[in-house]
Amino acid sequence: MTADVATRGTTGAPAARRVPTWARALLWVVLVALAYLLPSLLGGSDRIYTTVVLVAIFAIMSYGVDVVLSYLGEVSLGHTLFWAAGAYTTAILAVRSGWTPIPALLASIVVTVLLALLLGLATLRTREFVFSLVTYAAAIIGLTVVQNTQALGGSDGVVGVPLLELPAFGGTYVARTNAELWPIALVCLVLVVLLVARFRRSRLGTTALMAQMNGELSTAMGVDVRRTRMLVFVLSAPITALAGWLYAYQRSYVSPDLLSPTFLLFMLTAVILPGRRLLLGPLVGALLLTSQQQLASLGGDADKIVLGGVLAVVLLASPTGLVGIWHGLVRRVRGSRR
Amino acid sequence: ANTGSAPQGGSGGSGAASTSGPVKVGVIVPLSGPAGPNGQDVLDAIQVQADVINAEGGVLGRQLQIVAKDDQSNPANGVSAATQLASEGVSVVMGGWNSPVTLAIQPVLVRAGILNITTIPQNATILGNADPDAVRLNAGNAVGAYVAGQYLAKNLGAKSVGYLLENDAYGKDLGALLTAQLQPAGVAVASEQTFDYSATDFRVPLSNIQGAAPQAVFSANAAESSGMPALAQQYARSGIGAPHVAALGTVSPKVIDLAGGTAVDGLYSADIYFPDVAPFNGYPENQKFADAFRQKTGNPPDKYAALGAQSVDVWAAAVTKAGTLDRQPVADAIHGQTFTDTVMGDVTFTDKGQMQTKVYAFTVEGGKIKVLDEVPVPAEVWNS
Amino acid sequence: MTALRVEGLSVRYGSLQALDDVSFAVDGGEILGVIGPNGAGKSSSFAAVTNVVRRSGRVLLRGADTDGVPTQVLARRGLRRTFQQNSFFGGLTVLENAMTAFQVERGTGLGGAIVTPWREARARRECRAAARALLADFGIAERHHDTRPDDLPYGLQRVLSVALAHGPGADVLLVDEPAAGVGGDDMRALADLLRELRERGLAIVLIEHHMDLVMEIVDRLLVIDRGETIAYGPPAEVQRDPRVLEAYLGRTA
Amino acid sequence: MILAALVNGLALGAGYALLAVGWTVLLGAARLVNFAHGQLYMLGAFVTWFAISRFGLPYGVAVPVALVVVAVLGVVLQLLMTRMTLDQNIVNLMLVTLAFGYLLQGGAALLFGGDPQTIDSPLQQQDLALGAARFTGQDVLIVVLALAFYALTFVVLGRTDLGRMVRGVAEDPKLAQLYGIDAARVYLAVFVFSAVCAALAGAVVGPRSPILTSMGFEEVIVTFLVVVLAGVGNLVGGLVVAIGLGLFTAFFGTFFPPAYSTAAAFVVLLVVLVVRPQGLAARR
Amino acid sequence: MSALLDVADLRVRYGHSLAVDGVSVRVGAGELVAVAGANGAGKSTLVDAVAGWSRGRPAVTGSVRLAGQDVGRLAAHRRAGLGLVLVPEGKGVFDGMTVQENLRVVRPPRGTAGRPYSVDDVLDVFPRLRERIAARCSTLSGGERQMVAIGRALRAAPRLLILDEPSVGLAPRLVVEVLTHIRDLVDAGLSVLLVEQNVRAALEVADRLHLLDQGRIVASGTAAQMREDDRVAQAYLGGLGP
Ligand SMILES: Nc1ncnc2c1ncn2[C@@H]1O[C@H](COP(=O)(O)OP(=O)(O)OP(=O)(O)O)[C@@H](O)[C@H]1O
Ligand SMILES: Nc1ncnc2c1ncn2[C@@H]1O[C@H](COP(=O)(O)OP(=O)(O)OP(=O)(O)O)[C@@H](O)[C@H]1O
Ligand SMILES: CC(C)C[C@H](N)C(=O)O
Ligand SMILES: [Mg+2]
Ligand SMILES: [Mg+2]
Repeated sequence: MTADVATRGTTGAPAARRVPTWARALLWVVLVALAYLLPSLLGGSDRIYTTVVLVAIFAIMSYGVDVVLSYLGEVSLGHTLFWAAGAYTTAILAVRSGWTPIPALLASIVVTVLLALLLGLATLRTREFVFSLVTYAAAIIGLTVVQNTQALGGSDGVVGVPLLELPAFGGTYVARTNAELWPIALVCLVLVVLLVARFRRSRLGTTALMAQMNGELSTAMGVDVRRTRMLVFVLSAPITALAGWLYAYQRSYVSPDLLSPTFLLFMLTAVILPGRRLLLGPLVGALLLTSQQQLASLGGDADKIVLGGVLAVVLLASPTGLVGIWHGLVRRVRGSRR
Repeated sequence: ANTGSAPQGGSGGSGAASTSGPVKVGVIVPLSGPAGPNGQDVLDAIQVQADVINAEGGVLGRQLQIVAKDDQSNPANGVSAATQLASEGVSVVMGGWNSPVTLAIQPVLVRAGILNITTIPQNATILGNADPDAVRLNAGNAVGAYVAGQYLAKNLGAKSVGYLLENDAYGKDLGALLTAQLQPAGVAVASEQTFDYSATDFRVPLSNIQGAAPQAVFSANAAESSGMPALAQQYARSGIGAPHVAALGTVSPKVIDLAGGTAVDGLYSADIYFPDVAPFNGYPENQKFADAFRQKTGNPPDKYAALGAQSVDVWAAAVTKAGTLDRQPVADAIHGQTFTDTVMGDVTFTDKGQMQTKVYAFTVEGGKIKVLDEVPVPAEVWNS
Repeated sequence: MTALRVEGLSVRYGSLQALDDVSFAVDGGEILGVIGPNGAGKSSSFAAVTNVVRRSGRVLLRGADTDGVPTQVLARRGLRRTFQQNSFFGGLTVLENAMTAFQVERGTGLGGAIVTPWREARARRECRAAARALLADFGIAERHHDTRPDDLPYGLQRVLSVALAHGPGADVLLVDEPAAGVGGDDMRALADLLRELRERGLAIVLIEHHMDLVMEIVDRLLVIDRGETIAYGPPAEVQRDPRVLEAYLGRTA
Repeated sequence: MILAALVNGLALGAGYALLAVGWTVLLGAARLVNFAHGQLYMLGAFVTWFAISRFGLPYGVAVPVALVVVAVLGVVLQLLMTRMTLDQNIVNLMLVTLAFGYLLQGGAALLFGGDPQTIDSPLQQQDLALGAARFTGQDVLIVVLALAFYALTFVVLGRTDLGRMVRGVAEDPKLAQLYGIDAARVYLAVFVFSAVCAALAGAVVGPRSPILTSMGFEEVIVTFLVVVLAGVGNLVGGLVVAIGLGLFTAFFGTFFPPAYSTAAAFVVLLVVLVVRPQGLAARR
Repeated sequence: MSALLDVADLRVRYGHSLAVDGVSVRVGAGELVAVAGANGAGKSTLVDAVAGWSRGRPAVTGSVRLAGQDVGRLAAHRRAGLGLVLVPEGKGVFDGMTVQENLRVVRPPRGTAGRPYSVDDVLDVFPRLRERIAARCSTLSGGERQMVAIGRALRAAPRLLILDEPSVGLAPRLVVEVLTHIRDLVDAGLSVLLVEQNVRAALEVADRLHLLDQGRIVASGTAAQMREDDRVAQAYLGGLGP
C-alpha cells in the first residue's frame, strides 16, 4: 500500500492498491485521449464545446484555491484577484499593445506572482477567518479599483480581445471557435493537474500539510512555517491566473465581474464539493457545476440556489464532501453484507 | 485594428440561421436589476409589434419568433447571452439598455455575422467602431449632450454646473461630451460626482455637490427603476436649491411615479417621444401600437416601449426591402434610408445608422410631464 | 565538546520571572533529569533553549552559540524537543506522521519533483522505509501504522511524540514529561527506550515527575523551583537534599 | 456642508454599527462566522417591504414581523449547522454560510422578484434640518437603535455570566458541557441574536433608498471591516469604528472620488493587519 | 444501601473496537472508588461514558443511574447540572480565559448535597494559583492547569466527582496533597470515582479499587485486599524493570 501523505490524510481514503508506474502512466494517457475526444463523442455541438472549454478553464481556476485550501487549510477569498489579474493583464496587453498570447501569459504570471507576494506579506501572520477576511478585503479593493480606473476599462471592462493564436509547426494555430480552443484548454488543464500532482508529492506539499495540522510541532521538526505558507500561496496564484488568461480569450471580453462573488463561490465549491485534498477533486467539481450551468441551467437566480444549495447540503451531510458520503455508502453496503 | 471576439459556433458553424420555419429575433435587455422593469417594457413592446407584423403575414412570408435573454445590465451576462443567441441561430439581435453591455456584445455579433439593432444605449462610440453596420434608434449621447448644453447655458444661463454621472460608458461619455459643449460657452464644471449603476443612496455625492454650490446640476442615471427615482427624490430633499437637469431620456413617467410624483416637481429633462402628445398621437402606426401595448400591459407605452416597437418595425421594413435576412444587405437598407409611417412617424437614418427624431424639452409639474417646446438639433450633431 | 551547554539562562513573561540564571550541561550518552514543582520553569527552559521564547544567557550547541538561530534551524542541527502535551499530525496516519520527520529533510523540492519524478519516487520510498524503521525502533507495531494517532492507546501516543521529535536522528533530545499519564508496562517500555537512546550516544534532557522513573535512569539531576536552581548533581545526593524534599518531593516521598 | 457630511456620516455609521454588532458577538465571542449576514440584512429589508406592500401592514408592525421571520430563519440555519459548530469546523462553517448567503439571495430573487423596491416608512417622510444639513426621522431612528443595541449587548455580555459562558463555548464546546453549559443552546442564541441585528439593520436602513435582492455582499464587507478593525469581539471598538467608518465614507467623498472609499477603508485595514495582526484575533 | 452512582453493564465501542465491554460499577455516598488499569484499558472511555461525554463519537449502551435516577440518556451538561461532575483527562480548562474566569464560569447547580466551593476555597487548596489568578490559562504550566481543572470541578458543588488521572503532570508532593484533600472531601460526604495510573497513590486513599483490562474489570476489592492482590502488585507497585 502507498502512504502518500498528500493524497491521504483527513479524507481517510483507503490505501490505493499498488499499481505499476508504467500502468498508471498509460492509464493517464488513455484518460487524456478520451477527454480530448469526449466533446465530439457527445455530438460536437457548439454547446458541448463551450461547456468542455469552460469546464477546463474553471477547473484550472479552482486548482489555484485548491492548493491553498486543501494543503494550507486556509480559505482564500482573494483568488478572484488572481483570476482577474490574469485575465486583465492579458486583455489589456492584447487589445492595447497587441501582445501575442505567450508573452501575455508570461506577463500575467509575473503580475499575479507579485500580487500574491504582496498579499502573502499582509496575511503572513493571520490565520483562519482573519486570513479569509483579509484576502476577501484584497479582492474588494481590486474590484473597486478596477471599476473606477479608466486605464483598466473602468466598469465597462476591456472589449474585443483578439483570437488566441499560437505558433504551431511553421504556421500559427488560430482558435476561432470553442472547438478549436478545446485542445489548448485541455493541454493547460493537464499541465496544471500534473503540477498539482507533483506539488502534493514534493517537500513543499508535505510541509504545507504539517504546518496546517500542527504549526508548533512542524517548527520543532525543522519546518519554516511562514516560508512554507508564503511559498504555497505564491504558487497558487499563477495557476488561477492561467485560467484567467484562457478566459480572456474565450470570452473575448473582461470586466470587473471577474471579481464578483460568483466566481469566488464557484471555485470554493468546486474544491469542497468533491472533497478536499483529492487530485481530481477540483476538476470533478468544475465539471459538475459547469455542466449544470451550461446544459441544465434554470436561470440566474435558480442557478444561485442550486450552487448554494448543493454546497450547503453536501457539507452538512458530510464535512468531507462527496467522498465522505461515498465512503459512508460503501461502509453501509459492506456492513449490510455482514 | 483586430477586433476579435468570442469563439463562435462549433465545427460546421452551427450558429448559422436556418432558412425555413419562423424567423428568430434575438432580444437582449435587462429583465432584472435596477432597470429590470424598463427592460421588460421594451421586450413587451417588441413582442407586441412582432405580433402585429405576424398578423399581417410576417416578413418574407415567415413568422417572427422572439427569443429574449436577460443581461441583468451586466456586460458579462450580455456577452454570454449574445453567444447563446448566436448558437440558437437568430437572424438579428435588438434591444439593449446599458451602453457597456452593447459595447461588449458588438464584437461577438460582428464575428457571428448577426445584425445588431441598438434600441436604447446612447454611448457615442456604439456607432461606426467595432460594428460598422451598427444601427441605433435612441438619440445618442452627442444629442443628449447638445440638448442639455443648450438648456443649461442658454435657458438657465448657469455659470457653474455640478455633474452626477453614472460611472460607465454611458454617464462618463455623456459627461465628457457635455463638458465639450459647456466650456466654449464659459460654463464651469464645479464638481463631478460619479456612482455605480446599482447605487441607490446618493446622499454622499449630493452633500459634495452642495459643498461646491453650483448654479445648476446635471445628472445622468439610467437605473430608471431604482437609482434614478432615488436620485431625483434625494436631490429634491437635499436642500440644494439649484435646478436639476436630468439627461435626455432618463425621466420616464415611471421614474416620476417611483420618485413620488409631485415630490420631484421642477425637474427638467428632454426626450424624443410622448405617446399622446402631438405630433405622435397623430401617427396611425403609433395609435395601433399604443392600443396593442395598453391591451397587453395595461399601461401606456413610454419612449422605451416605442423604441422597442420601432426596432421591429424598421428591421422588418428593411428586410422586406432587401428581400433577405443577411446582415449586410439589411444594414444597407437602413443606413441613410428613410422609413415612412412608423410608430414614430417618418424617420430617417444617418449614414452611420443613427435614427433622427425630434427632441422636446419638458419639466415635471404636479407630478406629470409637461412638454415644453422642441429643441432643434443640427444635422451635424446627429451625424457626429 | 559538550553536546549542549546552557549558561545563565533567564526567561521572563511580563512581570513573571519564569527562569532565573539557570545553567546546566549535558553530553552525548548522558541523561540529565530536570525536576521541580509545577510552574517552576522546566518547560520554559526547553522553550528558551530552542529559541521559542525570548531569553537571556548563552546556549551552546556543540560549542556553537545558538543565539538568534530560529527554532526550525536548530531542529535541523539536531537540537530537538517533545511537548508536554501529546503532539503529532492528527490528520495523518501513524506511518505518515513518521514519514514527515524524514520528508522535511530528504523530501524532493517542487522543482525536482517535477523534472525528476523518479528521484522523488525513490526519495519517498526511502522516507517510507526510514519511517517504518523508526516506528519499529520505538516499538510501535505494524498494525498501528494505518490508524490515526488519536486512536492509539495513550502510552503509544507518548512514544509516537518522542519518535517524531527524534525523527531522522537528534544529537540533543529534550523530552518534556514523556511518562505523564503512562504507567505499568508502558512506563517500563519508555524507560528502556530512553536508555536505548542514551546508549546510541544521544544527549537527553528529561523533564519528569515520575520519581521512580527519574531515579532509575538519569545520570545527573537538576532541580528548579520558582525559576531558580536549588540543586544540581547525582540523583542520590539530590534526592536527600532537604530543600528538594521540602519543595518538591514532600515529606511522604 | 461639513455639517451635512457629518450628519450623513453619522446615519451611515449607525447603520453599519447595527449591522456589525451581531457579527462582533458571533465572531468575537462565539467564534462563529456567518457569511450570509448580508443576505439576512437583505431579507430584513425585503420582508418588511413585503409585509407593507402585500399585507398593508404599517411600517411599525412590519419591522417586528420581519425580525420574527428572520429570527425563525436563523433558528433553522443554526440548527442545521449545530453539529458543525460543535465540531468547530471553521473552514466548513465559512463555506456553508457562504452557500446559505447564495441560497437566500437566489431564493429572495425568485420570491420577491428582481425588481428594485422601496420601503415606505412614515419616518422617512419627516424631513428634519440642522443648519444646511437635511435628514429624516428615519436617520434619527437608526442612530437611536444602534446605540440602544450596543448598550444592551454590552451589558448582557459584560455584566452577566452569559458573556463568560459564550466565550467558554466559543473556545471548546465539548469542554463547556462539562461546565454544565448547553453549548448548542448558547450557539443558537448567539446566532439568532446576530441574525436579528442584521434584519433590524435592513429594516431600518432599507427605507432610506430603494432595495434590491442582490444587495448584501457590500454589507458583509463593511461588517468585516468594522469587526476586524475594531479587534474581533471588541464591542465598544465596534461601535466607534462603525461610526468612524460612516464619517470616513462621508468625508472621503469630499476630497477623493467617493467610489474609492470602500477600497480606501480596506487599505487601512490591511495596514493595521501588517502592523499588528495579533491585536486583531486577540480576545479581551 | 442504594448506591449514589450505579453503572450497569456499560458497553462502549469506537467503530468496530469495543473499548469498554460490559462494566458495572457502584459508588456509594461518601465513598471513594478508584479505577486502575494499563494504558488503553478503557478507563477514560468508561468514565467519559458515565458523564455522557466524549471527544470522539462512541456508541454507548448500558445503564447509568445517579441516586436512582436514570441519567443514561441525558446530555453531559444535564448530568453536570445534576451534580455528576467530570474532570477529563488532559485539557480540562478554557485556555482563552484567566484562572479567575475559569473558576467563575461554573455556576453551582441548584439543590445538591455538596458545599459549593468559593473561588477562595479553591485557592486555599491550590495556593500556587493565587499568584496566577489573573493569568490566561494558555500560559499556565501543565500542573497549574490540572489544578484549575480540579478547582473548577469543586466549584460546581458535585455530588459525584469523577477525576480522570488528576495526578498527571503534578509534582509528587502535590499528588499526595491533592489526593489527601480529595480524601478529606470524601470523608465530608462527597462521592468520588477516581481514575489513576499511580496505583500506589490511589490505594492510599481509595475505599475500593477496580482493575480494568481491555475494557473488562479483571479484579475488584477493598484497598486492603487489592494491596495484597499480586496482579496489582506486579503490575504497578513494583519499581521499574530489572
Ligand atoms: N507563554 C507564557 N506567558 C506567560 N507565562 C507563562 C508562559 N508560559 C509559562 N508561563 C508561566 O511560567 C511559569 C513556568 O511555566 P513552565 O511551563 O515552565 O512550568 P513547568 O516547570 O513546566 O511546570 P509543570 O511541571 O507543571 O509543567 C508558570 O508559572 C507559567 O504559568
Ligand atoms: N476517539 C477514539 N477513537 C477510536 N478509539 C479510541 C478513541 N479513544 C480511545 N480509543 C481506544 O479505546 C481504548 C481505550 O482508550 P482509553 O483512553 O479509555 O484508555 P485509558 O484506560 O484511559 O488509557 P490511558 O490510561 O492511557 O488514559 C484504547 O484502545 C484506545 O485506542
Ligand atoms: C438613458 C439610458 C437608458 C441610456 C442607457 N442606459 C445607456 O447606457 O446608454
Ligand atoms: Mg511543563
Ligand atoms: Mg485515560
